[in-house]
Amino acid sequence: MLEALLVMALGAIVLGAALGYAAVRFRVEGDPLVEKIDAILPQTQCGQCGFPGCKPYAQAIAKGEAEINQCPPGGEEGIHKLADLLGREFKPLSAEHGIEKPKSVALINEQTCIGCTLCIQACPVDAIVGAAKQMHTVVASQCTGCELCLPPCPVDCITMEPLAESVETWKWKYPVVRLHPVQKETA
Amino acid sequence: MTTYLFIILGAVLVNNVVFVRILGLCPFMGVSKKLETALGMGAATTFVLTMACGASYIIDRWLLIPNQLEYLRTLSFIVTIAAIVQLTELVIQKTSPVLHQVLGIYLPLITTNCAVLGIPLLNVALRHNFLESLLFGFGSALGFTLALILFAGIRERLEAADVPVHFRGTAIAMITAGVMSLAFMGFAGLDKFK
Amino acid sequence: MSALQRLFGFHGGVKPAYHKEASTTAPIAVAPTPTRLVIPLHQSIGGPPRPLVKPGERVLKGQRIGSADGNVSSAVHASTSGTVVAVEMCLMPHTSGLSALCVVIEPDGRDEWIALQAFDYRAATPTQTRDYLRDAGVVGLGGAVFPTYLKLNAGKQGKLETLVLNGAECEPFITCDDVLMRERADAILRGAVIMREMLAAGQVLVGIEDNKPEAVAAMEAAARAVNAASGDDAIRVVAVPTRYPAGGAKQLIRVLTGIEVPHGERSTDYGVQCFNVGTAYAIHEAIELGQPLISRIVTVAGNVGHARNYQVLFGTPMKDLIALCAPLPDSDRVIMGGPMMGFLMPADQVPVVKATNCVLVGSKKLFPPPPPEMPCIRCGECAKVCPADLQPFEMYWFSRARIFGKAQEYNLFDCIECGCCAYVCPSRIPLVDYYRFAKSEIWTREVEKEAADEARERYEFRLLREEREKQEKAAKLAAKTAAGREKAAAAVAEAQKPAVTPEEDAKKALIAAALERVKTQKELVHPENTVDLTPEQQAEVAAIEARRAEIREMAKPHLRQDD
Amino acid sequence: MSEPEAIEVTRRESSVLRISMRTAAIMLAFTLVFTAMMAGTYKATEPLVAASALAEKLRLIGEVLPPGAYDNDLMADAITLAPQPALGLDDDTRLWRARRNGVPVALVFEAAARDGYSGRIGLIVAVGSDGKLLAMRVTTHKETPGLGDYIDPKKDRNKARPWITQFNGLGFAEVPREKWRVKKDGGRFDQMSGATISARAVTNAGGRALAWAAEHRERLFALPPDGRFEGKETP
Amino acid sequence: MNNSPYFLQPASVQSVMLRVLLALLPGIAIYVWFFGAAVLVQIALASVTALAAEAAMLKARGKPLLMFLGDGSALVTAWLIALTFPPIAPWWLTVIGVLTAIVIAKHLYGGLGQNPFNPAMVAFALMIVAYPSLMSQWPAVGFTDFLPQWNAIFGTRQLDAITMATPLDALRTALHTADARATVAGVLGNDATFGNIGGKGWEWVAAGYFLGGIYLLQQRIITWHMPAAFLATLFLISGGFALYDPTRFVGPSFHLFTGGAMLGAFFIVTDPVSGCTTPRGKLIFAAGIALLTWVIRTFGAYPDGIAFAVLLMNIAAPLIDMYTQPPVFGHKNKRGGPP
Amino acid sequence: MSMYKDIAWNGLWKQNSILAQLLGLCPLLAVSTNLVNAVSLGLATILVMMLSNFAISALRALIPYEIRIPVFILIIAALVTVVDLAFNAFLHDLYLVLGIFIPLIVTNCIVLARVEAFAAKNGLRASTMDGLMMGVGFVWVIALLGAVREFVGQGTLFSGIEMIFPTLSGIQILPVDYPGFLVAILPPGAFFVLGLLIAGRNWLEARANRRVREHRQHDQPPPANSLPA
Ligand SMILES: Cc1cc2nc3c(=O)[nH]c(=O)nc-3n(C[C@H](O)[C@H](O)[C@H](O)COP(=O)(O)O)c2cc1C
Ligand SMILES: Cc1cc2nc3c(=O)[nH]c(=O)nc-3n(C[C@H](O)[C@H](O)[C@H](O)COP(=O)(O)O)c2cc1C
Ligand SMILES: Cc1cc2nc3c(=O)[nH]c(=O)nc-3n(C[C@H](O)[C@H](O)[C@H](O)COP(=O)(O)O)c2cc1C
Ligand SMILES: Cc1cc2nc3c(=O)[nH]c(=O)nc-3n(C[C@H](O)[C@H](O)[C@H](O)CO)c2cc1C
Ligand code: SF4
Ligand code: SF4
Ligand code: SF4
Ligand code: SF4
Ligand code: FES
Repeated sequence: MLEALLVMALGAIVLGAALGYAAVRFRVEGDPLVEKIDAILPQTQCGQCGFPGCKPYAQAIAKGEAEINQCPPGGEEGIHKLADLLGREFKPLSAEHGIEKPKSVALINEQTCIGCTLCIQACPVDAIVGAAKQMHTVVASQCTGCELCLPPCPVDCITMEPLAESVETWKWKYPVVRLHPVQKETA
Repeated sequence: MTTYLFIILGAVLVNNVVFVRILGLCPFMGVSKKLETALGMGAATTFVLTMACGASYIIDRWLLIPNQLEYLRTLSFIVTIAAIVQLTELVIQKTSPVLHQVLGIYLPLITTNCAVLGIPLLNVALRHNFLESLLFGFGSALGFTLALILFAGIRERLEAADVPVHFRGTAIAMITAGVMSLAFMGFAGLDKFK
Repeated sequence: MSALQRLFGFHGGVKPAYHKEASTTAPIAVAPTPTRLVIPLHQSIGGPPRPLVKPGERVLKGQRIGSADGNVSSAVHASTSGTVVAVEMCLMPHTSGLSALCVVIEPDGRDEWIALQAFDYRAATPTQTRDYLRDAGVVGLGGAVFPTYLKLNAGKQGKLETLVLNGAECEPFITCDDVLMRERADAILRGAVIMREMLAAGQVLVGIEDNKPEAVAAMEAAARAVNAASGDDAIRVVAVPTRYPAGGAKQLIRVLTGIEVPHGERSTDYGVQCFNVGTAYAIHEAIELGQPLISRIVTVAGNVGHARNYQVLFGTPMKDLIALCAPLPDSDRVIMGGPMMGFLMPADQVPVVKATNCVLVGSKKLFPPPPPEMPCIRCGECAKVCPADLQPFEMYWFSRARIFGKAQEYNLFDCIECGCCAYVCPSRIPLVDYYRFAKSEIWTREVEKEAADEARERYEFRLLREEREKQEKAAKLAAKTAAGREKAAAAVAEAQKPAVTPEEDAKKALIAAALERVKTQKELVHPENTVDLTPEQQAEVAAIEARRAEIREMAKPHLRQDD
Repeated sequence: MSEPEAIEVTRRESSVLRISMRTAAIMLAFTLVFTAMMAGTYKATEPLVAASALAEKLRLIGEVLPPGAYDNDLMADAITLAPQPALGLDDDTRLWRARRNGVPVALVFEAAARDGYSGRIGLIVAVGSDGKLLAMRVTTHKETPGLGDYIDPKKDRNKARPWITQFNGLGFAEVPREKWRVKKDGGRFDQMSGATISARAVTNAGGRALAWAAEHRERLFALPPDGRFEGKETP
Repeated sequence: MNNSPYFLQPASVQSVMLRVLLALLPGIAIYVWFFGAAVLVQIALASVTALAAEAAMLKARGKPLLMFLGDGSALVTAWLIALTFPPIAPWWLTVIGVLTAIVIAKHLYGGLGQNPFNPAMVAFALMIVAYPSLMSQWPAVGFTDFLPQWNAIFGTRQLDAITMATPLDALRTALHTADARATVAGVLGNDATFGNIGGKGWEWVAAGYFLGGIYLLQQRIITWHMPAAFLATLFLISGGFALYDPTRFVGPSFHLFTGGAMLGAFFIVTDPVSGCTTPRGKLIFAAGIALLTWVIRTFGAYPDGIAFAVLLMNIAAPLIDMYTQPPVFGHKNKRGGPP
Repeated sequence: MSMYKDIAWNGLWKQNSILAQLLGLCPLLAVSTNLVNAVSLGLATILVMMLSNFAISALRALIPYEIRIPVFILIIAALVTVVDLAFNAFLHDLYLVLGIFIPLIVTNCIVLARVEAFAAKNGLRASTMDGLMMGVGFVWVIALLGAVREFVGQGTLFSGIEMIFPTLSGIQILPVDYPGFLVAILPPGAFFVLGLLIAGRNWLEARANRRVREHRQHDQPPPANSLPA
């Protein structure tokens, strides 16, 4: 009994001291993982994931408090990347957080806009310009398509327009679905 | 000399920790999705396991046996291992945060990697001396690492295979592990020539 | 001349049936000017040119109608004289079937040139010459339509060992370079001499596949003449073994010089540069005759009664061209380029552009639809024939599963899309389609990533701004009450790091708060988020402001009521 | 190094020491409590555990020698065997001597066959004082599961009459030494077709054990308890 | 409509697989000659089972039935199973083997082209582990009576009379388990089992497979790398050890002409799907199989190591492939210049 | 109350240590060669999990973060040793059956994982409940695995039960001349059967998900069972 206590006590003192020392000496600051996760998120800042922006969601994932399948704008692609980064299993997009939509931008109907500035306050990326009581306009190249400006508008003058494809942005389709629209001469 | 070689070869191939001794499966399944992380985990485990074998030999030989405290073996071994793991974790956390994050929950779980406790206990059972203990630990860890990276190689390719939906992920990984262990059964009988 | 050249091989390659005889029996003919020319503004790699003409304007043949925009871009010219009837979106000769901005010209039949003037490149600086070529719209006619002026830059050493003229023409059916070399060898070499001088190249090697003996003979004769004139033996014509894709720039350079130019690096840094013979001819025309690039030789072949090469004005509908060659009734598609690398056209009325070396008419009989795709059995045939030494099945394996990172690890971007792998695959997998798909996905992703990064910055800036405003408001509020003085000091001290003595601090805080009050009021009127915009965005904003002013005028009565 | 920085560092140094001490103390406390708990349990269960271990050993012996067959304290009446090559043993082992009313009844000892299909087969054997093999059991083996493992009665499909029981009660009187082989080798004993090697190994080992016991029986019974038998001393 | 290239070389998976089956025929003919028509029964049994299993799996996975059933890959797997299993194995052994090969080793991984392990060898390994005795019961050479063989396959009786250990099995058993006095020469002298090279009849069957292999090489279905590396390595290692101690190690002619060596060299090691694909990878892969085969044959518990060796190298194949990529165009000698 | 329901649901299915988290695989695969072994070890594991979750939840305020792992391990190992000794002394027959597998519980990943993830953050009752439910989740999987392997491998069930209850005996389910399928009892069989079990779970999950989605479409609230892991 006594030997047992002595032997274990000896070990405990040595290990405890070493660990305590190491814990202080090798403490790390900051969390590089959050940055890595945030870099994957689409930065739409739409809040559909249930967090007030992409960064908070990234922090929640890093802490293990959120699933990786809650960001609809990031889509399956984003979930795959997160799963890869974190070594977790892929999961399909969680239905309760929304569905993946084609990328769109907001368009303000300048005829109806009353210049209330409510949309300006709502836009997380400052993509709307205009002043009080003046018509407002979305800078399309900066709009992330988060739709946050839609609800506050009192006259419902904002609509989401899917981005049109051009020869420059056209993508080769996945080979299984081969689509070659043969257009009849229009003129 | 050849006995030492046989100890290592036997531990790596014939009695592979994962496929034959069925130890260390949780990290084997969990950290084998990518080759890089598998290598990292393998390296970490090799380090910890070799250290653990050395330390546990010393403890057993000079503390437990002289005092007839064999019943403290499990406890003292596992606590020592935990401490070694914790130290390793802190060092990795400081030196390579990314590796640390990727190994995630598995680094502290090296402690509960059965292999890390099982191999020192086997050392005692097989009455290995200090050098043999170290080599056995090292060889087993090599076997673990080998299994891990081979598995990771296959899984990286499997990722793109047209596996039936319900088998995607861990289910097919299990089956793959089964075939791998079947293949390792081919080494059966080689150890009787030690 | 050609005898002593040591040749190197390249890995892989295939030998498909060539089908070239049909279109080489007759000499080059000039295709008639159509009733309507549709000239796309974007005909080369790089940024789309800016339109210079408006509907209704009269243009002359060779008049610039689109000017180069940005670092990589090339001008576009009117192919004949006539009236601009529209500048509008028209169907492009592009697989997507999408439209882009085109200048539509109704020819007046007079075919009236602008004033032609040769360019004295010897008197000009290299930069001037390059600018001239850019404005003359000269781009690579070998298929890649990369602006030629960018390639006429001797790179790090300031000189080149070898200038390679690519007359290999390895694709089946296509013979435009072949006939060009037979008929206009002198002019090609005159262009080559200009390029050689600009690049300070030691030798010029003309690589021609050995299945074109007439072209080799014609070029050799011309080369003898040029060499005799210059007194050195710089230009040599080399017959290279016939094997697709011997005409790929990298493969030809390798065959002729043994040099391998890795993907993503400039061949000039390795002492070589490669041009298509048609490009050389275009340079000759541009510099010595002063004619910008407005036409090219186009092979019309495939499912037609008599295949032939035509000199075609850009903007000519392919339909008109095909009609000249008696298309067979079972024709069902038009392909731009050859059967190995060509692109399916969305319709036959799309115009001929600078990239159109061949208009290939297809039918089910000629190009039967491939049997259904089977899974890859990793037989390795594709790797055997890949001229880029890639492992096509690995790239396919990961592209198919959309694991693009791994596909890139297997050097997806080294693939030149030659199609050899798909040609031999026993599982009849459209491998190249998978690579094209993967590549465009990866590119899109990069663009999206940039957009995301920008959005993050803007978002963080906004958070910062909001935070600042909140603090300012707090400070203001605190300053209002006399009792809140200390508090204000604390708040401001929090906000501004360098600590100061409390009294000073409180005073400063008061002043700051007062200042901020003014500023916030201003901001309330005009939220300040228009700073840090790029010129384009500012232009966009300005345009919007202008429109807004208009609307405001119209809307005035209604707004008043609300007030 | 500027003044505040230096202060900062010393402060950190001292806190390292403090934290180390603190963690050591906590570790110590936990260790003491839980070791005490274990040690307590150990002490409390020690006699029970020892009794169980004894029972286990007797159970193994009981497999080959029923407890009713002797009345002495087997554990006390045991000697140590030095390595016996004839039994295939490389280490010291124990040999127990069963007596009834002081009269020798049987010897119980370990033996091994080293030519099993997958190496060593460990056996425990009881040989009667009349030279008959009372019973034999396999204690350890690595034979192919489902093929060679029928030598262990627990794995034998024939539960009514396991293969290994066919040796019970046979001595050289019943089966001559040269017939103490498997049938395939021209002997008396059955083997399982397809796994002769395992059977051959066990049968031969049984024969060797019987011969060894016959040769040394007198001396083995005669040695004092806790004595040591070298084997080579007697010619 | 498809994209470029618009015309393709005439080649198909089906024709590849059919030619592999064709190449197996000479070996099969000699096999039947020496061991009886039971071989054909096994082949038929395996083929029917394989096609049925393939069809069921394709249907379950919603894949086009005709296209895949017709590709012939299931038949290759089935034939190889039939040729590696004992000809008188009970019918259910063959059926279970084929089922595991097609269902588990092939279709759970996504079917044709996606399986990381050689399906036929998975079946063999699984079955020899599960039923070691049944899997090592071979008919005696020359015992070609059909009826007893038929009974052995479909009846329940075990026919000891007509079975005999294969040369590999007999040699290994004699050398390593019976008694220390056995020598190679002593065992090989027993000419009930052994001919001069690899046992009576076996060498001729091997020669038949060799012939088929040459045909595959000529048809460019397989490249020289794998068979050459496999046979050369097996030759060198067995030759080396036989020189070192001829009483304990048997020589190359025996190793090359017994068991599955020749079948393996041309038909099993060369499975394109589960093997290595780079030229250097192929050499390493096949040499690895030869080495492991020799080790398992010589020291291991199982009679023929090829199945295990193939599976073991299958495991390593992705890594070998990854690290033996031939240099990509232009990346050979960094910083260019004529080579 | 619903919290306990969630804990139970997590342990039994949603966060099931084996099927969902893939922890504790070694004893699972090594000991599931037959049903009796599997269940016996499972019961011992439940005991250890409950005790350790209880102990650590009770002591969690005293444990500094830096040395939490060694302390957890210390506590678990001590508890396991105590259980081991107690079994040895009082349930000797059971002890003989389980043999070395009891000490092996120390290294069963789920014990530490649950302690770290749950007990260190939650109250006594919840923690004990969590230990119990996680343990039950482990038991049913290992029992199923053991039963399948024993049945396929030998054609029996409950063989070896007489070592625990001497009056009972195993059941021969398949005919006695069933040749057995040895691989099922060997390591490869363990992997295969577990792979099939996981695939089965995936199938059930997928079906449940489909149901939820259909519910959604009909604008009905889905069955609520959501506690973050
Ligand atoms: C911004 C930019 C500048 C380039 N400048 C040069 C150059 O100076 N010289 C050159 O040979 N190629 C230059 N390239 C062209 C690339 O190397 C191009 O891929 C290649 O020349 C065309 O390939 P091809 O010869 O196969 O058509 C440039 C490309 C870009 C995007
Ligand atoms: C597979 C392949 C085949 C090619 N074949 C030819 C060819 O036969 N003739 C040719 O001039 N260019 C060919 N090219 C284009 C050349 O790579 C290269 O772009 C061109 O020679 C550069 O000259 P340019 O800039 O004057 O067009 C081919 C390209 C590829 C990828
Ligand atoms: C994988 C494998 C495992 C075997 N295991 C054993 C075994 O454990 N015991 C045994 O006696 N024979 C075993 N054998 C069989 C021997 O190789 C040999 O064929 C047999 O013992 C000869 O006996 P027989 O004459 O009764 O056929 C095994 C065979 C194989 C292929
Ligand atoms: C040369 C060649 C060898 C083959 N060898 C095997 C083999 O050893 N085992 C097998 O199951 N299938 C073999 N196959 C058939 C086919 O590749 C196999 O069924 C695939 O592994 C199924 O995906 C072979 C096919 C070819 C062309
Ligand atoms: S749902 Fe995605 S894009 Fe939207 S805020 Fe959350 S992480 Fe960002
Ligand atoms: S404009 Fe509207 S949709 Fe676009 S980013 Fe701003 S808030 Fe989102
Ligand atoms: S040729 Fe086709 S089947 Fe063969 S490896 Fe390449 S992609 Fe696969
Ligand atoms: S298309 Fe790409 S991968 Fe295929 S052969 Fe050509 S270069 Fe190689
Ligand atoms: S590693 Fe988790 S139980 Fe063994």
